[in-house]
Amino acid sequence: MQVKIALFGITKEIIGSSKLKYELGENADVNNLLERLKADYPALQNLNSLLIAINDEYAQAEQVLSEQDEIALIPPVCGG
Amino acid sequence: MQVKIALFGITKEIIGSSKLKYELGENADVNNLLERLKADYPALQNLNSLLIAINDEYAQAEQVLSEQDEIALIPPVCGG
Amino acid sequence: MVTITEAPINTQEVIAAVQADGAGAINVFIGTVRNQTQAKPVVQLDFEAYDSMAVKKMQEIADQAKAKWPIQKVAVVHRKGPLQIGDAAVVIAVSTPHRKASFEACEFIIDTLKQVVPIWKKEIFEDGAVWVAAHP
Amino acid sequence: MVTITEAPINTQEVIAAVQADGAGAINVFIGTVRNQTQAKPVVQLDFEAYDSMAVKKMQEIADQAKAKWPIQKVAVVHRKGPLQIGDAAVVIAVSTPHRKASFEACEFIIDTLKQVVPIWKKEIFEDGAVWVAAHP
Repeated sequence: MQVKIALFGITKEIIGSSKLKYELGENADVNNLLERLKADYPALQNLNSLLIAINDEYAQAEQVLSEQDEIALIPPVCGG
Repeated sequence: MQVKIALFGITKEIIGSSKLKYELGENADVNNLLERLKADYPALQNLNSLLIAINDEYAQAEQVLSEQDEIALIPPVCGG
Repeated sequence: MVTITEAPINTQEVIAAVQADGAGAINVFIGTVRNQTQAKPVVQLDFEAYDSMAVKKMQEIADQAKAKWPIQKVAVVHRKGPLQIGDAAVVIAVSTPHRKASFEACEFIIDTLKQVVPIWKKEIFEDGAVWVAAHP
Repeated sequence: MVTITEAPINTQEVIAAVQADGAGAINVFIGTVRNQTQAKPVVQLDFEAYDSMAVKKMQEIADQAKAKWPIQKVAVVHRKGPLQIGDAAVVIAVSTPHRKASFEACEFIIDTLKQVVPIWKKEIFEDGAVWVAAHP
């Protein structure tokens, strides 16, 4: 399946785009996606934290992805 | 000596005026004044607290009064 | 800015008074007139102040706060006279480099103000009036 | 009122949004852009937000605060885009019957916002820029 990932802040700079399309195996979960991303973009490994949001909610490592999900990569937040 | 006492809030209502002139013996202190006031206006005895300010500062019980002092009677405060 | 006023307090002006380039945080406390006290409807509030001493005490409290926290600027404005429901009776603003100190200092100032500043509040009900905190 | 905006935040409007006849206290927190960070001069700040999720998380935090304290009304407004020294990045206002809860709830909201709301801050110096908190 193909997922679209929204990128923000430093992850946008590391990956060089505000959106990313990614081919994943069926039943790929959040962990699989994070591993792939860290392998393809090693600079992501240096971040304080890296989370995945699915449909505006922080996702657990085992949550399975689907093509319809709105997926976002969340580097360390710092509002306020 | 004669002292002038400024009155506020409930003490102004109890005494029925915003200013009071009082004859005191020489070397009268804060305690003497409070005792006299509570004797002359017994309703003052029912207050949660009753303090004397001299020249814009809370006074100690033994502080001696003088005619030049700006004296005020301070019932329980409740700003804010 | 430490004052007593009979005019409505301009909150924006009080906040502007504590703006500072070195401040990352501003905490503002606004004490407003509630429509009830202990479940009894309040019609109006009357504040009376011993102006000269009140301003002196408010300034002392501001100085105490400055000694305890790294405050950039502080402003304390108290209103007196008749106030209606919703009116601001007091506005306190504190600016600090980081946020925690702004909360602590602002709360210290309002807590201490209520204990020592010679200002009195009369609550006016439909059927009478009472000087707040006067009696046990 | 829980929003993200690119326009300057109107603090007076945010405060007006939490006015309530049953409120005796309003606490307001304003996060402003400091002229330095760890002693290094800051020229400008850029805030980026994942808008839909950020608003959802801000609303969740406001709801959590309402469950913990007797809040009358709450408002949370965060700005994004380029900000200059002194600009307000976030304004939070909470109204409660009594003052202690207003301080506690407002501090809870800003503390939690900084931990979970997907907003990012880039500090721009004379000689470079850094995404705050990104690296150990």
